[in-house]
Amino acid sequence: MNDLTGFLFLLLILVFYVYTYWTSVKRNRIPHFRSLAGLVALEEMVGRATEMGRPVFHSTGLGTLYSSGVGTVLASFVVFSEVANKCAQMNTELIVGIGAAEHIPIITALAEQAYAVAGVPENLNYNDLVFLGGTQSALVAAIMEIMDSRAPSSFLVTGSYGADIATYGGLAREYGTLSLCGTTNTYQYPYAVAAYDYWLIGEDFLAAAAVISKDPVQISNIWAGDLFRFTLCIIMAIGVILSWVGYNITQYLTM
Amino acid sequence: MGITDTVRKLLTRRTFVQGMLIILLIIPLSRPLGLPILIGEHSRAFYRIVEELPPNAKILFSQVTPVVLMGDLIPQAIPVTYQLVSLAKERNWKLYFVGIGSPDGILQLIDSEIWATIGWPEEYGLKYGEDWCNLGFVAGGDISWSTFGSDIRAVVQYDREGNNIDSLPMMQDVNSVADFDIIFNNGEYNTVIVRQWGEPYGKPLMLLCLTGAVVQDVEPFYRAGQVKEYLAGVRGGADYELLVNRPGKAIASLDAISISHIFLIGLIALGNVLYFAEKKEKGRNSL
Amino acid sequence: MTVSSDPGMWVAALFIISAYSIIVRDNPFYRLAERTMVGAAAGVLTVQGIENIRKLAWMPIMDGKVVNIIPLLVGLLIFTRISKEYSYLSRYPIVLMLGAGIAAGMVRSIPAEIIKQTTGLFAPIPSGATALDILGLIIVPLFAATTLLFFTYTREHTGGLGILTKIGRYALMFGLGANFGNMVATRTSYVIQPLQVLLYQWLGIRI
Amino acid sequence: MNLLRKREISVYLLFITSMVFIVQYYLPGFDPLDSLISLLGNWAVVFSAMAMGLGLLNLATNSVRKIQKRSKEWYFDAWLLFIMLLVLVLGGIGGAKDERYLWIFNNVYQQLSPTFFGFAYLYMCSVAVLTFRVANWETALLMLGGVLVMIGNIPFIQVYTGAFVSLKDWIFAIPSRGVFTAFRISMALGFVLIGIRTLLGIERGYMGAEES
Repeated sequence: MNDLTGFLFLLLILVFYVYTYWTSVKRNRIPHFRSLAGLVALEEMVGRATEMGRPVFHSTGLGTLYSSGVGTVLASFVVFSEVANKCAQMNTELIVGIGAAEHIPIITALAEQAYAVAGVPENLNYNDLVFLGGTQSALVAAIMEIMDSRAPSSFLVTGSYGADIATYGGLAREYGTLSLCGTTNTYQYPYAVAAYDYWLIGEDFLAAAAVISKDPVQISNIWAGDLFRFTLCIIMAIGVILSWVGYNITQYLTM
Repeated sequence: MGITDTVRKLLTRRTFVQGMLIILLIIPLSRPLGLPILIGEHSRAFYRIVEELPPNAKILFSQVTPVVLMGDLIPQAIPVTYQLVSLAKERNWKLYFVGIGSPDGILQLIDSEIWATIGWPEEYGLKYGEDWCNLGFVAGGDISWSTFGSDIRAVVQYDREGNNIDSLPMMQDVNSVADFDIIFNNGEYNTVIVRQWGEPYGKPLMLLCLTGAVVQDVEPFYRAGQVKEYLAGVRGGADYELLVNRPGKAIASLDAISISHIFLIGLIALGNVLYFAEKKEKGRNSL
Repeated sequence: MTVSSDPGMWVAALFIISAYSIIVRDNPFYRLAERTMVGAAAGVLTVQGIENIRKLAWMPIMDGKVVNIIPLLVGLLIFTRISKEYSYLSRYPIVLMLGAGIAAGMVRSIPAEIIKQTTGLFAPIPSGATALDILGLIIVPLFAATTLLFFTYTREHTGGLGILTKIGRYALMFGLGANFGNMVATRTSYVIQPLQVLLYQWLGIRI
Repeated sequence: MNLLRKREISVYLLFITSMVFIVQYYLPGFDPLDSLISLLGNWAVVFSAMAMGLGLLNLATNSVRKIQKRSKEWYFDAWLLFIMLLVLVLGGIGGAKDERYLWIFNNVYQQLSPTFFGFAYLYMCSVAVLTFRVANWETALLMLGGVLVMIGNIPFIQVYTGAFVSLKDWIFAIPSRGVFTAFRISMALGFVLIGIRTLLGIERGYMGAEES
């Protein structure tokens, strides 16, 4: 058996999930859920674009689907389908910058579905689902071009990026667009916080789906995460205090 | 009106800030100011470890520098590779180059930046296939790293030149990462290499990494003993150019890095002075 | 100072200057560099993709491992995305890719990040430790726990949790600032590299 | 055929594929499983490479449409198409070691990529100037951390005084390390949770919730 402790931790999260699922779905006791400023802003960002008659521009980022960072890519798709739903309902022009070629089928399906649910499938402009070239530098060049030629009023940058997040934040300030950044790349948090109007960093971004849907099945999953978080903090406290006095419990955590 | 408005106009005009940055970099790059530098401890230790490598050592060099990050990664690779190839013949070292996950470094940059600067290995008396080889690019994420670690031939059948790796004499008794004596990595993937090659096989890891990567990825592993030594960014490259006595691009850029930091700190200070000046003005107007 | 006579170096230099010309103002040369970047990147990625297909599927098939025809056929399903009628078939190669990624993200990140970072906090009080050492031994786990609690969702940040998450928020801001400062050196070299190409390789300036 | 249309088939297939990788991770050494996951790993790379075809198609159709409509600066889109096809033909036929392909790679792609990526530094500075303000406690701490570390990173400062360097090292060893330890744990927990939601078919970010 490889990584027994990791397996036990995964099992613990699943056990918490069974408990929270059973409590919130079966006994209808749904915990209070902290709202995320970034997600509340989605409504305002699309609304502002509708009033000003200018497009919303959403860049969904890079990231291969087969690598361990795919969670970030999935969270980006979730935020995108929410933006697409709002744009379809408010009949706002939507431009989508697709970073990786393998995202094209997914983004197209999500866009089609958003406009179908809103009952206006003919409003979806396939020409505005734009592939940006596939590398970080191609994204910088293509996004600079779109910001200049289409002058969107709201600009969303979500998913997996590198240092180019600072460039897009600077562009948003320069063109005076309302901007939101969603990322899990810890190196880029300072730029998300400094340059963008709204931000969803780390776990906030990954939990976006549950917060948007308000579906008890999803919320109980996040609740299970919180229970595990408290457990981990207790393990951390015990381990640290014991380690101060010279007793290291690392061997129990790396079986 | 007056000063605060003109200063604000200047600070918010991109052309001023970015234009000044470019000019302030060009000056020290074309006429280095010769500011003194102190060779860091990590650089000295890195150099000593390579000097003291035993004869007949098998050395794996993972070259995974993407083109966009070459500015902060290639400056270290050049002097370190120079030290390796210049000692390889007399110490009978075997150098294996490979690139997993990022193609640019192993397919193009190793030729256009490293060999083009220090000369091809053949000029140091090394024979391809016997003393050094380029195993080329292996696509994929964590899985490719772990598979290469346990069974090289599961992911690499042909080297970069396209000939079968079993036809290379130096590949005879090399089947997994366990067969190497020391591993260098130039690029990102620091955590992946510790996880997939460091821990399972206990091989000494020598990282040539980004300056920015030190805090979160490299230093914690170094302190935990999972990384033997590391060389960070252009700063490490400049130290190493001095150690191998081949001054080059890294030393030439240190003054520019100093100027860039000082200019940015100055701008931030100016931004704060402006902020408080405006606040006072707003306070006076609202009385 | 001998200017380079290599035409390739002139092309490189003119493209670098065109790209940086956006700093002054937008102009046709910048537009040319912008479109060249996107076109060249798509081309290079596709060539690297073809190399992958050649190495991972075509050459093994030529060597007799016929099972590698399957990925080529299943991979073609991605192109059904173009037809409205059969676009659902494009889900299948996508799902196979996702399977590898989601599994790696779930199982590999627990030991590598959750356990490794937690056990990294355990450190004995060294003999003859100064006040600063002890302060450090307290601050690191305190900031780690409070910042971790900052990401709690199903409980309002009030009362005891409120105080802890406030510490976490201030620690978070200070940590972000420090990381911002540390990136200045790395990112300066992203601009120094093309400038060195212009100054040393194109204009031939010797230092 | 309409069986394949149903979404549940994709959810089950995703569950099975992931379980193969998860079981192999926890129980390595079981040969058929090991070779299966390295096979699937290679197939995933082949799919990703083939998906580039969709990317080229998207770029090409957008460019051709703008050329036909003679939209603003359509000639630049014609140039984009030309460069893309040129690189594709040279590299595709001649392989990644073709002379002319390497000429374009070394003199165009390898020069423009770092240049455009370098805008991250230029915009980082123009943003820092406007946001590093002592407006409240939080931005003050953001600025304090940034400036102290920057001073510590100035190469020649270290020759005159080691004070800033040791302050910088302390900031990274203690406060910054605590914060980023939490970021990495929190992110990993987020990956596990979004993985569970996706495997159980609750989270359908990859194909949309309802039948379109």
